[in-house]
Amino acid sequence: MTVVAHFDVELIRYLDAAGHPCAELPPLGHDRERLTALYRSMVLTRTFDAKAIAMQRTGRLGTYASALGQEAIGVAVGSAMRAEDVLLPSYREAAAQLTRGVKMEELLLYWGGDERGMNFAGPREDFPICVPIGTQFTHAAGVATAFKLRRQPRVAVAVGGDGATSQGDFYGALNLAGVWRLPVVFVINNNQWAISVPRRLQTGAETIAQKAIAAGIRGVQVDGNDVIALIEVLGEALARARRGEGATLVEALTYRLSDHTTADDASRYRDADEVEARRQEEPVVRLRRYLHGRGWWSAEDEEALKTECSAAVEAAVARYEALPPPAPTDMFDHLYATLPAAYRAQRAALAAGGRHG
Amino acid sequence: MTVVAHFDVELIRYLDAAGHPCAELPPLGHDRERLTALYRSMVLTRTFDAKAIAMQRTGRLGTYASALGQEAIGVAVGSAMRAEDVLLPSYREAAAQLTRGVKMEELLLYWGGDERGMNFAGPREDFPICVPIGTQFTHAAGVATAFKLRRQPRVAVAVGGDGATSQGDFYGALNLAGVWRLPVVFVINNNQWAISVPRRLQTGAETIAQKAIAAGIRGVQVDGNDVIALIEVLGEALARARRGEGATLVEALTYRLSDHTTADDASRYRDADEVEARRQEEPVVRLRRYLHGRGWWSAEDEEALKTECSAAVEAAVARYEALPPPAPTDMFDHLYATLPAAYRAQRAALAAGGRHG
Amino acid sequence: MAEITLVEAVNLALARAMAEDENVVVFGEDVGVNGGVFRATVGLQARFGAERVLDTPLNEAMIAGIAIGMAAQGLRPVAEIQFTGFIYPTIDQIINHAGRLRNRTRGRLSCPMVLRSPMGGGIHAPEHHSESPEALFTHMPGIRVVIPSSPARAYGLLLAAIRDPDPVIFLEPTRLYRALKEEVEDSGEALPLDVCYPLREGHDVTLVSWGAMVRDALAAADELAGQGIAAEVIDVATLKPLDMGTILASVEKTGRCVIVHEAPLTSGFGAEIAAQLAEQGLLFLLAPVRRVAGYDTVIPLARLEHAYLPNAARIVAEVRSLMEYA
Amino acid sequence: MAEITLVEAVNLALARAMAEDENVVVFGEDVGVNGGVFRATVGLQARFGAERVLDTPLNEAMIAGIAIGMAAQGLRPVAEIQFTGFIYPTIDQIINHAGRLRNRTRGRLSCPMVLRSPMGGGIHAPEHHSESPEALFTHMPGIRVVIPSSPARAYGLLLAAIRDPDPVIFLEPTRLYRALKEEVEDSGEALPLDVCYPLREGHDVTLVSWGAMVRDALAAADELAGQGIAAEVIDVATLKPLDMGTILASVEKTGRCVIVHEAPLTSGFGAEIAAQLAEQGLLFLLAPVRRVAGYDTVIPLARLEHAYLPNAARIVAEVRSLMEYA
Ligand SMILES: Cc1ncc(C[n+]2csc(CCOP(=O)(O)OP(=O)(O)O)c2C)c(N)n1
Ligand SMILES: Cc1ncc(C[n+]2csc(CCOP(=O)(O)OP(=O)(O)O)c2C)c(N)n1
Ligand SMILES: [Mg+2]
Ligand SMILES: [Mg+2]
Repeated sequence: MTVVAHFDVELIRYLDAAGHPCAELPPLGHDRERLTALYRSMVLTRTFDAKAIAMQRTGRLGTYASALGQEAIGVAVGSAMRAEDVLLPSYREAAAQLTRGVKMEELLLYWGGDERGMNFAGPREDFPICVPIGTQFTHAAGVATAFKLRRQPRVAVAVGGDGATSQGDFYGALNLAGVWRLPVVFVINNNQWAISVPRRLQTGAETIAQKAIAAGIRGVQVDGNDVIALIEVLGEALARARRGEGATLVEALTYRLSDHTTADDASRYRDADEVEARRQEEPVVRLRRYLHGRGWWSAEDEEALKTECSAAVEAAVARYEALPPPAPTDMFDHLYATLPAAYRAQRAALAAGGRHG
Repeated sequence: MTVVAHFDVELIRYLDAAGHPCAELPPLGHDRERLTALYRSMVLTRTFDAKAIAMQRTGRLGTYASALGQEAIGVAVGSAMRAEDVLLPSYREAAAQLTRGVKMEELLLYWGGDERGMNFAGPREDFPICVPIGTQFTHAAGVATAFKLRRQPRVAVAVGGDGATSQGDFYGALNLAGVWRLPVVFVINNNQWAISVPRRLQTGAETIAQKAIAAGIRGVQVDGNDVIALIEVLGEALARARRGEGATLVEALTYRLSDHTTADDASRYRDADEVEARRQEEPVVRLRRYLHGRGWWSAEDEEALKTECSAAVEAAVARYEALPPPAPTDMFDHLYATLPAAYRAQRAALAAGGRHG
Repeated sequence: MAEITLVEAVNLALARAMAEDENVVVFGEDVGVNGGVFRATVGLQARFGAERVLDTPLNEAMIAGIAIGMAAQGLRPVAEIQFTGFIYPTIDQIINHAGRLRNRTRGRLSCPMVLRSPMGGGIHAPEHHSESPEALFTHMPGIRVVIPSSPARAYGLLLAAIRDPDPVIFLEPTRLYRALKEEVEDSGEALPLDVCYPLREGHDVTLVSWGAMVRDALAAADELAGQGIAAEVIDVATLKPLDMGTILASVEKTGRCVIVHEAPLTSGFGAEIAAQLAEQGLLFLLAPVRRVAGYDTVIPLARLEHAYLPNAARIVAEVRSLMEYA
Repeated sequence: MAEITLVEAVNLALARAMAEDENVVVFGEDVGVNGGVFRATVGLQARFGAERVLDTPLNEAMIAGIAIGMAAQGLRPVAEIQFTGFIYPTIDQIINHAGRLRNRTRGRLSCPMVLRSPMGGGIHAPEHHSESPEALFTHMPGIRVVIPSSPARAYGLLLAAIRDPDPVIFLEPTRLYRALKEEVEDSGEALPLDVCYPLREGHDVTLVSWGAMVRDALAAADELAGQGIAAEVIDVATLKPLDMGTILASVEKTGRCVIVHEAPLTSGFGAEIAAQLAEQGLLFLLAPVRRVAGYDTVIPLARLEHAYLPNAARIVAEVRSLMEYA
């Protein structure tokens, strides 16, 4: 009996739940400007999120998937990436999209049931929100293949949930990334739930990070409520990918404090106690405590930021609601580069109000 | 930085390529009767295999996938399983099927292009040969789920190739087996090639056994040309599964000495030198050397066995060729339990020689 | 006898089947404690236990694959795919295995499984949640395709599907889940799986439909009646195998046929029905066969889906144009 | 100008496209050193390098998925699925992503990919190697479906598919790979992607077909000519979008139509053509529209596949029965 291979899985964390350093901080931990900027992004996301839910409740938006408690992940992803990288997000990564430069009104448009929302002004090469779970990982591998063939120092970053790691596409993408040494980072927002299915019913693996081992790529676990740890881990993963050193799977440990979406009622399947306990670990308060402890953030700063974020969100809502409705014929006008003759009569019938050609 | 999980992958081997013990032998290593029986099965498979190829060359059989050099795996699988277990084989596991009791003429029938071949007289609950690569692993997980729900002490055993481990279905099945603790054993015949794609282009993982880690199940590497090691490893995996201790992934290291199938010409993509080198490690000669070294096997035994195997194979071929041809209407008669009315006219037209109803 | 909705009828049939036959096992994503995102499996886990009502990991291809393994062992797996937009990864397992396990073993093994999935648009759902892929399945040999359009048919057809010895794709129109109530007796009586269900008699035109569109066809028939046009309405319900006899008999009487479905026009299942009419109905057709269908594009998100979905007005307009042939 | 086979024409078009446009990248299982199991990609890796001709791991869903990512970045991926029996796992990616990436981003991203795959029966291949799933793809919005039936059309249509800005499913009839040779000039000229190809003129009946069956249709036409029946033969070639105009014009002339395909009858693509005839051809059809198709069962293994596959005799018999209508 010979041991032919050996693996460790590491967890990275700098701030504990109370916002106290629990390991020697990297330079970012001492960078007031960057940390307050990250904090601002997290609060903006949370404000946007709350507004979106409120709008759904009053019929001004469709089903919406909240990122409550998971804002650090998206903000870190968006901040660690370069503009020329490509993001392939799931439906729960408003934080990442907003940080990358997608406008709030564009996201509202999408969740309001309008395809134009995914035609965002920037970042133009980012993928639209991915709903069929797990497929985005293969697209990311494809995008990364293009980068590699063209020798571009760019990285594809796909984000998905703990549930998404059960899909064959997740594994297929990781495996290809390993064998082709692709410049891609797979980020798992492990919020412990896939709708009503808890993490322990999703996989028998102790960690999701260890799934990297199956593909021969790096896998690392990070406290997903610790934005410092996230930026460090993602920064390293991106740098490695950019240097041609291959892919990384990043498991970010967090918790879904909200219902799955506005269409869900999580009280049916999980304990309020569990949620309360996990609320103590959430990322926004954690970072605020740290900033406060460093003397970098005051109650007035907080008040001002809240006002600012609300104003920004309200302005975006106004722009969203002012947009003229889509034309029915839009459903034909971007189907092909040029609508084939075979479908023109249908388009005409639609334009005329209904009859097929 | 904390290490949160740790894994080793082990390789099991008892006999080296020359047939010399390289570790302390288990009781099986001293069991003349069982070892000679295993040897006989391996030689029978090889004889069958050579005949099948010859028949294909002369148009008496369709495309055939040879197991040359990999006979130990199938024979070990077939021998380690109990009659009441269920085998889910790929197309390269004639050894396992024959050892389980499928008749040679039934396999010939299948490869001769006749569905009746998979209606073998026994083992009745085994799955037919699986061609769509990787799907058999999910079926095995389903069979194992049935065993578990019914509290039956039975095990499902799926066999696939190194290429099959790249499929999403492979991973999906392993992951479910982990989380549901299913009585299933996944056996990978790692013969280093998937048609023309070498193992190193199939995955970046150092071993295939380590893919088990992604699913939280046991993974072990075994010398697939060492039938003693195989029986030990498979026996333990089966016993654990039967005791409710969950699934195992067994990576059996071997080498495809033949072309991929009779439709392939491996000289296009791999070196004759590589093949020659690996031929020195093949399982039949290895076991014969060991048996010979123990004084359990003579040149006369060998001669007698060869004659016996040839006779058995020729008799099977005769039975195969004597079988009346299938009726065209067979293609309708097992499609549904009862052919729905909607298709009866088609069946009638077919019976009458062609026109649709 | 209670008035229940279609989704309640599904739940009732599942409970009935599970109580009757311990081989019936229900599984899928969120079907357990949560009772399914549409509540179709609510209460089943509490009643029948977590061994018979199982939450699976998130992997549709795997769900279909294990159903096949379970069915081959004689269980009666009833798997749920959360939305038909996510049913596509199961197609490989359905076409390559479920539909041919019996045939390729010449009857040695079989595959009595049911794959249930909510289908169709009209509920302002997110992207990929409004698909109507039934036509794809009707092309696959060895399976059945069933779509109920009322609580009673949901109950009776689902029981039949579960008891059927072969694989059944059972698609449930989400738009009808709670749109209407009907008295459904929990009698344990299955409906036949290979007949169409005529819902309304008429002699001027035959409206053939299934799923959520049946309601629009009935509404159109009402409106047409007001205009002196008597429309016969047929709910196909069991698309594969197709009971063409009932449709032909009706069109022989009316001489006109409009087929209504939500899926895109091209190669929708309406094409098969129209093709059979072109083959067998030519002598009695008074007018062209028309299909009122979804357009040949992706079903739009919420704000435009109403413009995509066929409706009573489009059906009425089509029928009126057909009445000009005589 | 050399006489080449269909598979050689595929190879020629691939080489041409790769030489012309460095964005063209070929990948799949065994397409590299081995040159593909049918030799369609032979020599490409040696000529264009292992970065542009890539052997992938064995995972069809992944192959389709990465093609989408590559295409979104402006590459022109040409992915091979080794046999259409293994194309089913790609359906999710094709229908949920490839066919709608442009639409769902309102033109911001697009998906100029080609998915090539050998299709059809008749070569005594192993199980799952003889499938004809084209109809499934014709139901999916936003894509094109192309099936060549001669070396020249394989060359011209494949070039067109690779240059097309949208996703194309390109299915190559294995039975024709080496069955006939034709002069094909490596001119770099693409054929149009949205027209049918009339191959033979006639005024008594229109035979509409695609893929390997075109040869049988032509053989049937020969035989019918001997019996004084002039059959027009149309190779549909580009199934989606369909050039119905050419078919209608022909049937308007002949009054009779037989559609021939290898895939199972029910919901095969013949249904769509027949349905359009039932809608638009009623006034000039002299006889029922007939489909000569594969039976509604699994295509059998080698020993019975000849009994399953349509052939010239079946076509001739069908036409003769139609000639009784006038
Ligand atoms: C392929 C597919 N199957 C099912 C669904 C329905 N669905 C939407 S979200 C979800 C759970 C996802 O869980 P996870 O991956 O952990 O992400 P989270 O929502 O927790 O962020 C499911 C099953 C889907 N969108 N796609
Ligand atoms: C899903 C699927 N894709 C492709 C093929 C075609 N094919 C047949 S065997 C093979 C290689 C398989 O390699 P491996 O899994 O290592 O098994 P081996 O043949 O070496 O035993 C391929 C690609 C197939 N049968 N199924
Ligand atoms: Mg989650
Ligand atoms: Mg192999």
